[in-house]
Amino acid sequence: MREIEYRDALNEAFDEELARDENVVIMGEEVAQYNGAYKVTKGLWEKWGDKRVVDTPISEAGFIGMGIGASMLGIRPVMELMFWSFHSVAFDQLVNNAACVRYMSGGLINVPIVMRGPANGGTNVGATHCHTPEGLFAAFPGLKVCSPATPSDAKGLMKAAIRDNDPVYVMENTLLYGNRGHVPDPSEGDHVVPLGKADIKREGSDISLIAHGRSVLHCLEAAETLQSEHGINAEVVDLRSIRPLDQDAIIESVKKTNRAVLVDESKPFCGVSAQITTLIQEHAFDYLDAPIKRVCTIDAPAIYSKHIEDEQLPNARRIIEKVLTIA
Amino acid sequence: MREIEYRDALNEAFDEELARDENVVIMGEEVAQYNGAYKVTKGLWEKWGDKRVVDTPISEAGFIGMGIGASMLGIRPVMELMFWSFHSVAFDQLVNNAACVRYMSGGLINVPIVMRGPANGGTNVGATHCHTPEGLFAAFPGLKVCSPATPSDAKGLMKAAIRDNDPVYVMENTLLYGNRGHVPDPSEGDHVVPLGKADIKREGSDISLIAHGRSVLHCLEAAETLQSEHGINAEVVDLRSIRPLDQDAIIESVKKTNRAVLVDESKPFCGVSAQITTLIQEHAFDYLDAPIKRVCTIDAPAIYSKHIEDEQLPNARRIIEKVLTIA
Amino acid sequence: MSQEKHFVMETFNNPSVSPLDFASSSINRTLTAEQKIEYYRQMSRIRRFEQGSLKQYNMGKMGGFLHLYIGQESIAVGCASLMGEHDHMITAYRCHAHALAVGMNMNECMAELFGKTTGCSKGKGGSMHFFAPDKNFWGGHGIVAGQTPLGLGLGYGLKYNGQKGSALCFMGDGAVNQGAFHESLNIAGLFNIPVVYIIENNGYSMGTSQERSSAYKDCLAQRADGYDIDWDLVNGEDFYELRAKVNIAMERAHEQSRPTVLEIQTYRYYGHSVADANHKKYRSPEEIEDYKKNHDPINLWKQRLISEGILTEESAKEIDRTAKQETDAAVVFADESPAPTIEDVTDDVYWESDNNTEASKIGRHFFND
Amino acid sequence: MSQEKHFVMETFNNPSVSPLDFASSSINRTLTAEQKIEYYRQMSRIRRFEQGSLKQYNMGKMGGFLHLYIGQESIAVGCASLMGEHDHMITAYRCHAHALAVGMNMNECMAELFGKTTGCSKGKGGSMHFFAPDKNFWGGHGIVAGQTPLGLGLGYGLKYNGQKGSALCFMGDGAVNQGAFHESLNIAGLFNIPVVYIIENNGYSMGTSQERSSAYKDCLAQRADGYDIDWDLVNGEDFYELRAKVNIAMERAHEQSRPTVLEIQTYRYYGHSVADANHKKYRSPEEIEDYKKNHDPINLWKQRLISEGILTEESAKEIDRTAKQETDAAVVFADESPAPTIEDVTDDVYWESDNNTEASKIGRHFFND
Ligand SMILES: Cc1ncc(C[n+]2csc(CCOP(=O)(O)OP(=O)(O)O)c2C)c(N)n1
Ligand SMILES: Cc1ncc(C[n+]2csc(CCOP(=O)(O)OP(=O)(O)O)c2C)c(N)n1
Ligand SMILES: [Mg+2]
Ligand SMILES: [Mg+2]
Repeated sequence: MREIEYRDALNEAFDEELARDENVVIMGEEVAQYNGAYKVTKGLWEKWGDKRVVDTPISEAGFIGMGIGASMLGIRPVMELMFWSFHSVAFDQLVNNAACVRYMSGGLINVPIVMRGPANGGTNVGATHCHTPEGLFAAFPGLKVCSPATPSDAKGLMKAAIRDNDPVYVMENTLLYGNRGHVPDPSEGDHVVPLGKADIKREGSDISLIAHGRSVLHCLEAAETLQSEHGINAEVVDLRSIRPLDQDAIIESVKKTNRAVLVDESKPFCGVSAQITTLIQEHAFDYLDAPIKRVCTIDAPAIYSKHIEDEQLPNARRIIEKVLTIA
Repeated sequence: MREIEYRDALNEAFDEELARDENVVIMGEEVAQYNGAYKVTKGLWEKWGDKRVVDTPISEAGFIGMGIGASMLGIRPVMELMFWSFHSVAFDQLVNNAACVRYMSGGLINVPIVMRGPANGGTNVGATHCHTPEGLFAAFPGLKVCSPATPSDAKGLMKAAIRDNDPVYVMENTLLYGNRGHVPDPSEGDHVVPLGKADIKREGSDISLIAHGRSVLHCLEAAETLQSEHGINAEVVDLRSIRPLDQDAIIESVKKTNRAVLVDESKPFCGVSAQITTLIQEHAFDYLDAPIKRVCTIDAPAIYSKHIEDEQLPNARRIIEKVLTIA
Repeated sequence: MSQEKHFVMETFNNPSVSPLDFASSSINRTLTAEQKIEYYRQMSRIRRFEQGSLKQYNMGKMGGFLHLYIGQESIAVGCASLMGEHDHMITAYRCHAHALAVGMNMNECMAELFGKTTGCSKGKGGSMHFFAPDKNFWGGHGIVAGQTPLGLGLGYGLKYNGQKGSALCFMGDGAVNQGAFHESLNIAGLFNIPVVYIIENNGYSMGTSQERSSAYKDCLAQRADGYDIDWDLVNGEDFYELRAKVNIAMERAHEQSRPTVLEIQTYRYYGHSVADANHKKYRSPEEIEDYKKNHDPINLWKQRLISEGILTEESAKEIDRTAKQETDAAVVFADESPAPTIEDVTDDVYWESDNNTEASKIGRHFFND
Repeated sequence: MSQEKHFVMETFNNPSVSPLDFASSSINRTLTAEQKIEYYRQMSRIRRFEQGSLKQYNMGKMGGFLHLYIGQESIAVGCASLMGEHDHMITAYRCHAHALAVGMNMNECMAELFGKTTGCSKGKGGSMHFFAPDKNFWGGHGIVAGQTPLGLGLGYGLKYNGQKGSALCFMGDGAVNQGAFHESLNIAGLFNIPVVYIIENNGYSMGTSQERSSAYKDCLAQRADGYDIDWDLVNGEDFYELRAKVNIAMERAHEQSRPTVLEIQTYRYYGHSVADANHKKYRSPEEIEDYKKNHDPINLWKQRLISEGILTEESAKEIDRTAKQETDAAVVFADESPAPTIEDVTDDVYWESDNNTEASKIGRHFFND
């Protein structure tokens, strides 16, 4: 069993897709000569050269719009936002041009582009650098959004995203880049994880913990403690993909456990977890033995202080406390 | 009883606040000499002159950021986005600088600014011009959002927004501008509607229809039909303000009616109605006799065709159909 | 925007070229009479189409906005006349003329305005969003300057594919003050992108004159200097000049893969959109009349062709009559076409869904309930 | 960024001013020895503070980023030295120097880096977000160029209030390619806003050299021409030149309410942030050494003061020693200060809530559950 870092799993996905399809271009600030601010694109420029791996100025609206325009001609740009937080300066390109051109052209144009980068708190970089916009973008029909929690999912979802013919926004996580995990060896075949398929990361019978991204790891940690200290057998559902969404897997899990805690690094108001709550209460109303509860980032801009930021975010302790209120 | 148009009610609010506080400045594209694209600022430039009513270039990030900077020095800018949809080119200023400066400065700075303009579909202007970002902005702690449905609320909420010492984003509606309604005469005193207070626009006992903005009017229309044709007595809760939110009023209504349909011009994924659903199921779980249902804009970018756009949006017929599935 | 200023700027920027040279510039010298007449026909068709649209708009046949191009026709037609296999076009919401100039037919355009399924965008885009990728026309975009990075991307794609082409990206004089344009200019200059930014300067952005919306030295295009990009100022009334100067820019794109910024001086006769009823308040009726009478690009081209002896008033009228008939037929076509149904609303959102691929079957894509 | 280029650009842009004149320019001529020594002290304090921060960062005392200003100290100090009652300052994330230069004390700054409640932002902002509105210092901003419209707004506010002031808005050489800056320039020029944009050109934006990130003719500030805004190029090593040229810009703001763009040539010795371990890959160690040895602004100022006979190596060392002691004391202060609690997280979000006003009591403001 080969174990590699999340970062390297992504890198492998890029490398393989660069080899597979000459239309694939990696683009963003510092992705080429600098190897990426987080070294996710390490070695690619050296291997693939100026044409396939491109450094851009600090002009997110300009270069992302450029990628969208190029994608209309069949290029398949994989655009890095050094932080997903910098979406704010490119928002128009992200939610209008990428999301709506197909629709407004009555289907004449498609935009096979990937936007990617880390979207997470927890690194003490303050309010402007900690946005987690999964729900924000999934709200726009025309876009797809996914958020891998493990190296294997990171590689597999990224490859699916690059091959998808619609715009896919992949939310990575700086705190996961160094995590190691099993990723099938390329010799075992093409490792693609389809968008829209959740993964039960832990089977359980008493309560469903539903999450995506790094929160999945917090759920797994909480589940162990819940089992060992409270005799509660929690199921952990990793959404992986936010849109398309594996609603069936969510509903099935809740119908089995009759209880759900949603864990979501978004702020609570209109977060992804609000949407999932809405779906569950609508589609499994009669199966719920208690209200659905949520563990979100505490409702304030991200605090800088390293002494307290981890408490503002979802964590195993907060999940356990929440579970105990309904289980 | 004085009846005036929603547009004129807003105009009156600006005029009165310009008179009350010399720090108030109206700013935006075409707001001065042109009287506003929708004539909401009609006559103000003529009356108050260049200093108080200011035309800007088509540079939303630039002029909105400028307003935020000026507000830090105590100016109270009231910024028009000709359409709220144009938030996309000023998003960074709207969600980082306006929302986070107070926090990041540990409370040293405040940003007493109002952003306003129409946010609605229904005028056949296509996908990029029909965004309804109430939930999008309410998701950011540090911001306040309201959305008046009537002339009286338009005036009263606007005045509250201008006096508030935090950034308040007021979502108006081009389709309401011409609506007439009672607005207290200025001689009767200062007409201010506080942020955070919902209004029961129709009392009822069988089901709660919860909405904001133009959807409130659809609810009222639907309620009449529900009463006359189906004997269902619907209560209509007008949220008016999205953040702060009158959660008490919502929960109280649902505890009374035991059923709720949420009507929301947002797209369904992560819309305001998803957040309200989440709150209701959490805080009135034992009172619900049926799943909470929603009527949202059909999940696609806004269609242009005038033959069909009204059907993509919430309307009385769609509300009635939805109510009948659970009542 | 007086003639004097036109002249001053031309000589300022192009000291070597006398205004009289353009007819004999290589790109114009070789034109056949048929071609010249064809350009006249295109301009007439565009004007007739838009006059017809206006009438239908006022009859309540369409929703939303209608931004008329009337007065600016020479630009779209002149530019389209230079396009080859690898030259692409993209513009803002004032896009009917560009659409017709690249060869879209009146039926699909009128039907789009009517919001019908036979429209070029199936009634989903409307007036601001005409598209014809098969004719290298990429819209039709409603957010001011939002198309400028897309135009850059078209140029990027051409370069990536090793095609000798250019992306003509149009915008208004008000649009130059959007950040996305500036970012695009820097990248265009830095990456050597074969894009031609064409500022159609009609003097106003809605009710705001150029002087009230922009800070500049001599003209707007001059901002290109800051990015070391070539630029020029073009008199949009002079069809030969327009073709000559746009051609220089396109050749720069083709041969050197370098960008250009062109500012073409023009004028719109109607309001910003049909909703702009007050357009005679922010500019004088005399100003408008002067343009119509003395600077109309279609009329000037007609006079030119008459003076060259290849067109008569009569044949011009005939062309115009035919264009009107074509418009009338398009109205009938649009009127008789079916409207979209509620089922159509959720089509054309995802390529994968539209093509019913494997990817489209996994997970929920739409969230109605 | 060679000396030659410095020289060329100065004479290019300022043909009348000889480089030797700056010491005797009015704003410098009148300086007392005490003032000159004070500027030296400020620069030393800043450098010591940052060296101390780096050490603490490496000991794990703070989180997030740490962007050091070391090598650029003359700019913040020179600019702050010119500020009067109505002059304001705002900058990007590389903000420690500006904070100290306007008079913030080391304790509140160090405590902020440590994420403590005694920090200038109560531990909520961190390294990128120092603020002191009482000292006309408005941050500390993390989104590249996001502060440029805010700086414009400060100028707008001054003008609105009828105050003879200026807003000094700092940014990096990479930041000039953000759309918000361009929009701000246009508005500054159009509205006659008393803002001074100061590009601290240290040659690199992270690992990207100016040549790889920007298209330009002679220099970045020259882009101001496109907006008819005055600009100048400044040698950041020469403290007298810096003060003289910034002063001209501030007077232009004060007297004519007109904006200026200044590009100040400088250099950073450390990586982009402490996380940038590879900064010797994108620039040669020799380049860095040359700057440290031959172009260090603190050292050059010291030599200047020594040659003027108002400072000795010894007194300079004493100043430096005191600055180091001050830094050490700040570290102790920060270390001993309390960390925020979970209750603090939701303070400082809304003014109304913090002040417990009527408005704050109506409706729900926070949504934890
Ligand atoms: C970002 C954005 N802001 C504002 C608008 C509203 N708007 C549409 S067109 C227009 C004026 C544009 O003028 P100009 O660029 O000169 O083009 P013209 O209409 O003259 O062709 C404005 C303000 C918009 N569509 N997008
Ligand atoms: C909009 C945005 N994009 C990217 C970043 C990440 N980033 C932070 S600083 C920086 C480099 C800026 O360089 P420059 O403007 O030259 O300033 P310097 O760091 O040299 O002072 C980058 C890319 C950001 N903070 N904001
Ligand atoms: Mg115009
Ligand atoms: Mg730099």
